[in-house]
Amino acid sequence: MNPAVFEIGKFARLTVIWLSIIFGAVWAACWAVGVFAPALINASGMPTETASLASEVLRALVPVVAVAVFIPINAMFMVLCERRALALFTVRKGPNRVGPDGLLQTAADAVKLLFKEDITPHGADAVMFTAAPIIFFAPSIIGVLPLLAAASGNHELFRSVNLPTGIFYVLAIASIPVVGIVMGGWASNNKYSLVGALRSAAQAISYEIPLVLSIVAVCLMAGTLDVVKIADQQKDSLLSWNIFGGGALLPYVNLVVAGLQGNNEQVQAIMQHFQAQPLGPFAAVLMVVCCIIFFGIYITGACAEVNRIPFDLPEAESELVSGYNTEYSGIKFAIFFLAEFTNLFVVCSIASIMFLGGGHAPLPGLEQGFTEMLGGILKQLPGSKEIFSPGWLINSLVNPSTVSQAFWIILKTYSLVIFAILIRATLPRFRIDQLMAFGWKRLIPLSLILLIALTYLRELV
Amino acid sequence: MFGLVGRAVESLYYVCVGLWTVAKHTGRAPITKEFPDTMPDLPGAFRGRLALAVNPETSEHLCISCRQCERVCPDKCIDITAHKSPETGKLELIDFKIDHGLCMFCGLCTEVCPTTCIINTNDFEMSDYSREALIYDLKKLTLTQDESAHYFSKKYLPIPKPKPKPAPKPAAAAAKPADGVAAPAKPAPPAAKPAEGAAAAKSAPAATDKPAGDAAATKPTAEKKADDSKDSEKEKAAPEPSAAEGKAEPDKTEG
Amino acid sequence: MEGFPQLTTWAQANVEQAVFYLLAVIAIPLAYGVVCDRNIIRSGFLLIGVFSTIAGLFILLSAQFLALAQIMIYGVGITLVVVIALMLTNPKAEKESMPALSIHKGPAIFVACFLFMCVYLALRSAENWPVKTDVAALSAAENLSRIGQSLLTNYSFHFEFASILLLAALIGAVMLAKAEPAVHDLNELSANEDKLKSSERADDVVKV
Amino acid sequence: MAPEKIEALTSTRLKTDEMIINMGPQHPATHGVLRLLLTLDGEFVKHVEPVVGHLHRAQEWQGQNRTWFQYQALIDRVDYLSGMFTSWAMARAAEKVDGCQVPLRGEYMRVIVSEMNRITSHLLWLGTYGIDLGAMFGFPFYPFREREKLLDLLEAISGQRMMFNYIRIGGVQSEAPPGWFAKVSEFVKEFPDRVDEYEAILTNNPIFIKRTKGVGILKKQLALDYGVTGPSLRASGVPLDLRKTKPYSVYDRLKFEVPIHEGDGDTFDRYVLRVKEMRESNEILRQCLEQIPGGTADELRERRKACNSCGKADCSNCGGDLMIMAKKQNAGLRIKAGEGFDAIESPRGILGCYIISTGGDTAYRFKWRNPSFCNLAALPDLLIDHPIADIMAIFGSIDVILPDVDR
Repeated sequence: MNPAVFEIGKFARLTVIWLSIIFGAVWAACWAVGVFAPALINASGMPTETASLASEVLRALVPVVAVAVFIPINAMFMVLCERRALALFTVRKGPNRVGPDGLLQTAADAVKLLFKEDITPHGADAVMFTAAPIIFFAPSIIGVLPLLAAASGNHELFRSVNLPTGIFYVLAIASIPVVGIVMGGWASNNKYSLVGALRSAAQAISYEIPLVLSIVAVCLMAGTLDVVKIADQQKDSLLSWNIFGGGALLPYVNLVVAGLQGNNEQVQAIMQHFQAQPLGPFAAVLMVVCCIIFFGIYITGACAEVNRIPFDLPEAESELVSGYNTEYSGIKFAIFFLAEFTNLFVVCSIASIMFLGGGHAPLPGLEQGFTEMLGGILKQLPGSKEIFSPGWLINSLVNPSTVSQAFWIILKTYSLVIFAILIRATLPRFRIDQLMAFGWKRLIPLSLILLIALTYLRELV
Repeated sequence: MFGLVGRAVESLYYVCVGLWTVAKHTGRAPITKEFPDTMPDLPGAFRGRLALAVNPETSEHLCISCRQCERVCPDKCIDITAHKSPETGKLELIDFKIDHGLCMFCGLCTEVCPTTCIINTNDFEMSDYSREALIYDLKKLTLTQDESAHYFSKKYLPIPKPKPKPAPKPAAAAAKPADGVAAPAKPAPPAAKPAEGAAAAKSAPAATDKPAGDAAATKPTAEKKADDSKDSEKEKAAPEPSAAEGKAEPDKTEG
Repeated sequence: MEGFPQLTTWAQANVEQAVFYLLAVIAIPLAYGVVCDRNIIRSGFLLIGVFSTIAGLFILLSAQFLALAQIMIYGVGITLVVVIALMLTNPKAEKESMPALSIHKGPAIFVACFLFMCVYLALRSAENWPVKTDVAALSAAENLSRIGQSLLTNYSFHFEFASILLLAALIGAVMLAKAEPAVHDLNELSANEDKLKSSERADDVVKV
Repeated sequence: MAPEKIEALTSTRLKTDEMIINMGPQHPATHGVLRLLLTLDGEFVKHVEPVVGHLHRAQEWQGQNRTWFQYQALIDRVDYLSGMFTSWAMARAAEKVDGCQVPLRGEYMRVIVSEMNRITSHLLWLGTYGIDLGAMFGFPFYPFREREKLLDLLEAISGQRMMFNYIRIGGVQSEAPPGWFAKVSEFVKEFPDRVDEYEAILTNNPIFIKRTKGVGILKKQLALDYGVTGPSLRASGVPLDLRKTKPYSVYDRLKFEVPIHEGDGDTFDRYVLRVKEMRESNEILRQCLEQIPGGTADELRERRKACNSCGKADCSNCGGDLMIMAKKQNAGLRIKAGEGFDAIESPRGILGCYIISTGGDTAYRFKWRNPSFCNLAALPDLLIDHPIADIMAIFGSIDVILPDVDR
C-alpha cells in the first residue's frame, strides 16, 4: 500500500486522540464544577439559600473553567497539528519521536520553553516587555467566552456567557492583541522588533475593517449580534448556512423538491410567493455569490489579523529575523506562540459559527436523527432522575444535542485550521505596501460595495 | 472594472492551482529517512571515516609504511610511525595515527595508496566528547577481516594478492616504496576497477613526463626536507608508542 | 446574567461597589502616568489602560455596547497614536532636552482647576441634570437597538456630521501621505536616457 | 537632471531621520555571512554598503602553497553549491597551460556531472528564494527533494555530496558505479514534471508576481558595467553564455537553447530564466546520456571484459575516446611551465581561473574570477529606493554564494 496512506492515517489518529483528550478534559472539568459540585452542595444539607448561591457561583464559573482548560491544551495540539499537516503537504513525516506518533511533542516543547532562561535585553523597558505577552494572550482567552454557548448548542451551563452583543464583543476583544505586539516590539529595544510592531499595527488596522464588514454582512442577514441566534438560524441544512446566502436559495430548492414529488399545492403556494418577487431567483443567486465572497474576505482578513502567511509581515522571518518577538525567550516566547495559535483557532471558530452553520449538521436529518438516537439510549438507563445514580451521572454528563453540535463545530473549525495550514504551505508573503494597497484599495471597497448590494438583495429575495 | 474583476478571478484561480498542487502532495509517500532507525544506503564511493584494511583473505595488514598518504594529505592529519627492522631490513609499521578532527575527507590518501590499504569506510558517525578521541591510532583504524571484505566488495576493489611470505625485498623499499610494492600488489584490474589504477595505467602514454611509481623522485625538495626531519623524529619517538597509547586511553574512558 | 437570580442580586449588593472602586483605583494612577510619564510611548500605552478601565465603568453602568466600542476604537486607535508618536519623535533626543515648562505650569493648573470645578458643579447639580432613568432598566439587546435608533433618528445630524468630519480627515490623510514627485521619478527619467544608449552598447560588448 | 532641481523637488517632502540598520552577518536571509549596512528612510533603502570578507579563507594563497593534486580537493569549497564547476574551471586552466587533451568520454562525464550540479544549484536557489519571499514552510521542500536525489547520484559517483573532488586536471576521477546512468536517465525523465509543479505553485501566483515583477531592475548597461554574468545578466537581455558564445568542452555537440529574457531584467525575469535553465540543463543531460562515447558505464564494463580492461591506449575498449582521465593522478602531479586563463559558465556566471605554473607541482600564482563577487557588486545599485522587504527578493534573485565572494 502507498505509505502516504499510513501517514494520513497516523495524522488522523493523532488528531482524534488529541481532540478526545482536549474535549474530554474540558467536559470533565465543566461537569465537575457545574454539575457534580452543585449536586454535592445541595446534598450536603447546607442552608438552602447559601447552598443555592454557592451552586450558582460554581455554575457561573463553568465557562471560565472550560476556557482555562481548553485554551492551553488546544494551542499545544494546534502546534502539533500544524507541524504534522505541513509535513504531510511537504512529503515529510513531521515530529514523530516524542510519545507515540509524536503525540507529546509540543508538551515536551512547552516544558523545554518553561525551563529556558528568561532574558530581558539590555535597554528594554522591563515592565512593558513583560506585559506585552500577557496583553497578547489574555484577549484570546476572554474573547472565546461568548462562542462557547453557540458551540455547545446553547447548553445551560454556558448560556450565561451568551451576550446579546456576542459577536461584537468577540471582535472588540480580538482587536486588543495588536496592542501587545506594538508594546512588545517597542519594549524590546530592537530595530527589527520595532519595525515588526509598526507593521503589525498598520496591518491590523487595515484588515480589521474588511473583517468587521464581512461579519456585519452576516449580522445584517441574521438581524442580530447574538451568536447563538445566528447559529440557530442556520440549523436547517447546508443551504441555510450564511455562506450560501442564509437560506436565500431555500424556497427554490423547496420548489424543485415539491415539483419532483408532485406536490402541486405546495408548488402553487411557492409560485404565488414568487410572483410577488419576480427578481427573486436572480437576487438569491447574487446573494449567494456575495456571501461566498464575504466568506473569502473574512478568511483573508482573519489571516491578516492573526499574522498568518501570506500576511505574516510582523514576523517576516527572512526580513525582520523574527519581528516583534525577536528578543523574547522562554516562557514569554511560549505565551506569544500559544496566543498566535489560539487566535487562529478563535477566528476559525468565528468563521464556522458565522458562516458555516455553527454546530449544525450540513444535512437536515442528520442532527435530529443523532440526537433522537442518543436521547433514546440515554432514556433507557435506570434511575435517570435520582441524584448520583448511574443514569443521572450519564445524563448529566452527556447531552445529545451538545454532543452533536460539538462534533460538527470541531469538524468545521479544524477543517478551516487545516485550510489555513495549506495556505501557509503554499503562498509567499506580501510586501507591506502591497498588503496595505490590497487591504485599502481592494478589500475595503469590495466589502463596502457588497454590503450595500446585500442590503438591497435581501429585500428582493 | 471588468479588467479588475478578470484579474481578480485569474489571481484566485492561480492561487487555487497552487493550493491544489500542494494539497496533492498529501497523497505521496514521505521522503523522510528516519536516520537512526534506518541507516542511509550509502554508495561504495562514499568518503567516510578513514580506516586501514587488512587482506580479506589472509587477514594480513596491508600497510607497507610507504608514507604516500602522509605526504599527499592536504591537512597533514596522517601520522605514520615506522622503523626499519634490523633483521629483514624491511619497514615495519609501529603506529598509524589519523586525526579525524583535521581530516576533510577528500579521499586523496586512498587514491595514492599503492596497496589499497587506507580506505574510506561508510561510517560517518564519529562524534565524540573530546578532540583527542578523534585521533585514531593503528588499533582503532584497522578493520577486521570481515569489514575489509565488505568494503573491498562494496568499493569494487581488487583483492590484493598476499605478500610472498619470505619476502626478501630489498632495503631500497624505503626509498622507493611505490615502485617496490605496487608492482606485486597491482594485479590485472578486473572489470569493475574504478578510478585510480585503471586510469593511471591508461593515461601512461598521455602523461609523458611521468614514469609510474616515480613519486619519490619528483618529490618537492621542501617537502622532502620536512619529511626527512619528521622521519628522524619519528625514529626517535618510535620506542615509546605505548606511552602515547597510555595517554590516549584515559582520555577516551573519561569521555 | 440570566439564569442566576441569586448571584445577580448578591453581586449587585456586594461586588459592584468594590469593582467600581477597584477600577477607579486603577484608572487614576494610570491617568496620572499618562500626563507625567516623560516617555511619550509609555504614556500612550497607559492611555489605553485608562480607556480600558473606563470601558469597565461602562459595563458597570450596563452599557455593554459602549464599553465594547470604547475598547475596539480606542484600543486600536491609541495604538495608532502610539505608532505615530513613535514615528514622529526621537525618544533619545527628547530625553536629553526636557524643556523647563515652568511658564506653562500656572495656566495649566488654572485650566485644570476650572475644568474640575465645571465637572464638580455639574455633578452636584444632579437633581437638575436630566438623566433618563429608564435606560438603565433596558436589557442589553434593547439597549443596543435603542442606540441604533437614536443615532439614525434624533441624533442623525450629529452622526452624519461626525462622518463628514472623519471623511475629511481621511481625505486629508490621503493627500498628506500621497507620494510627491520624488527621487524615484527622477531616477526613471535618467534611466530612460540610459536605456537608449545601453541597448546599443550592450550588443557591442557581447560581440567583442 | 541638475542637482538644484532635484534638491528643490525633494526638499518639499517631509523631512525624516534616517535609520541605520545592520543586516547580517547573522541575519537569516543573507545566505551566509554577508553584512549589509543599510541606511533607511522609513522602510526605504537609501544607501547600502555590503561588507564582505567574513568567510575569507585565502583560497588563492592555499593554491600557491599546496600541490596541484592537493589543491584539487580544496577548490570545491570555493563555491560549495557548484563544486564541479570550480574544479572544472581550474582543471581547464591547468590543462590549457599543460597542453593536455581530455578524452571525449571524460569531457562528457564532466558535462553530465556539471549539468547535474547546475540543476542542484538552481534548485537550492529556487528553494531558498521561496524562503526569501516568505513561502517558508511548504515550497522549499519540493526543490530540495529533487536536489536530494541529484546529490545522492553525485555522491554515488564522486564520494561526497558537495565536496566532490571529481573533476580533475586531465579528466574525471572515476567511472560511474553500476546502475548510475540508469538512475540519471530516470531522473531526467521525471524532472520536467517536477519543474511544472514548482511553476504551478510560484510562476503564476499573484503574490509572487507582485513581489518580483518590476523589482530590482538590472539594466543591461549597468549589468555589463559591473561585470555581472550568468543568469542575472541573461535575464537583462544579454545573450552571454560561454556554453554558446564560446563553446568549450563538448557543448558544441549538444543542441540546447540558452534562455535569454528580453525583459526589464527584474527579479521575476531572473526567476523565469533560472527555471528555464533547469529545463535546458535537463535536456543537455538527456543528450549527453545518449551521445556519450562507450555508452553507459555498465555497457562499457561489459565491453571491457573482452580485453580484460587492459588500459592500453590503442585498445578499442579502453583507449582513445573511451578514457576518462588523461593524466596520472598522484602526489607528483605536475603542470608544465606557463600561464593561462580559462573560464566556464557556472550556475552563477562566468567562473574563471588564471594560473601561472613554473613547472613544479605547485602553482606559482592562482587567481579566481568569481561570478558571485561581481554579481554582488551590482547589489547596492539594485537596492536603492526599494523597501526593506525587497532586499530579500533582490538579493536572493542575483544568487550569490558568500564563500565564492569571499574566497
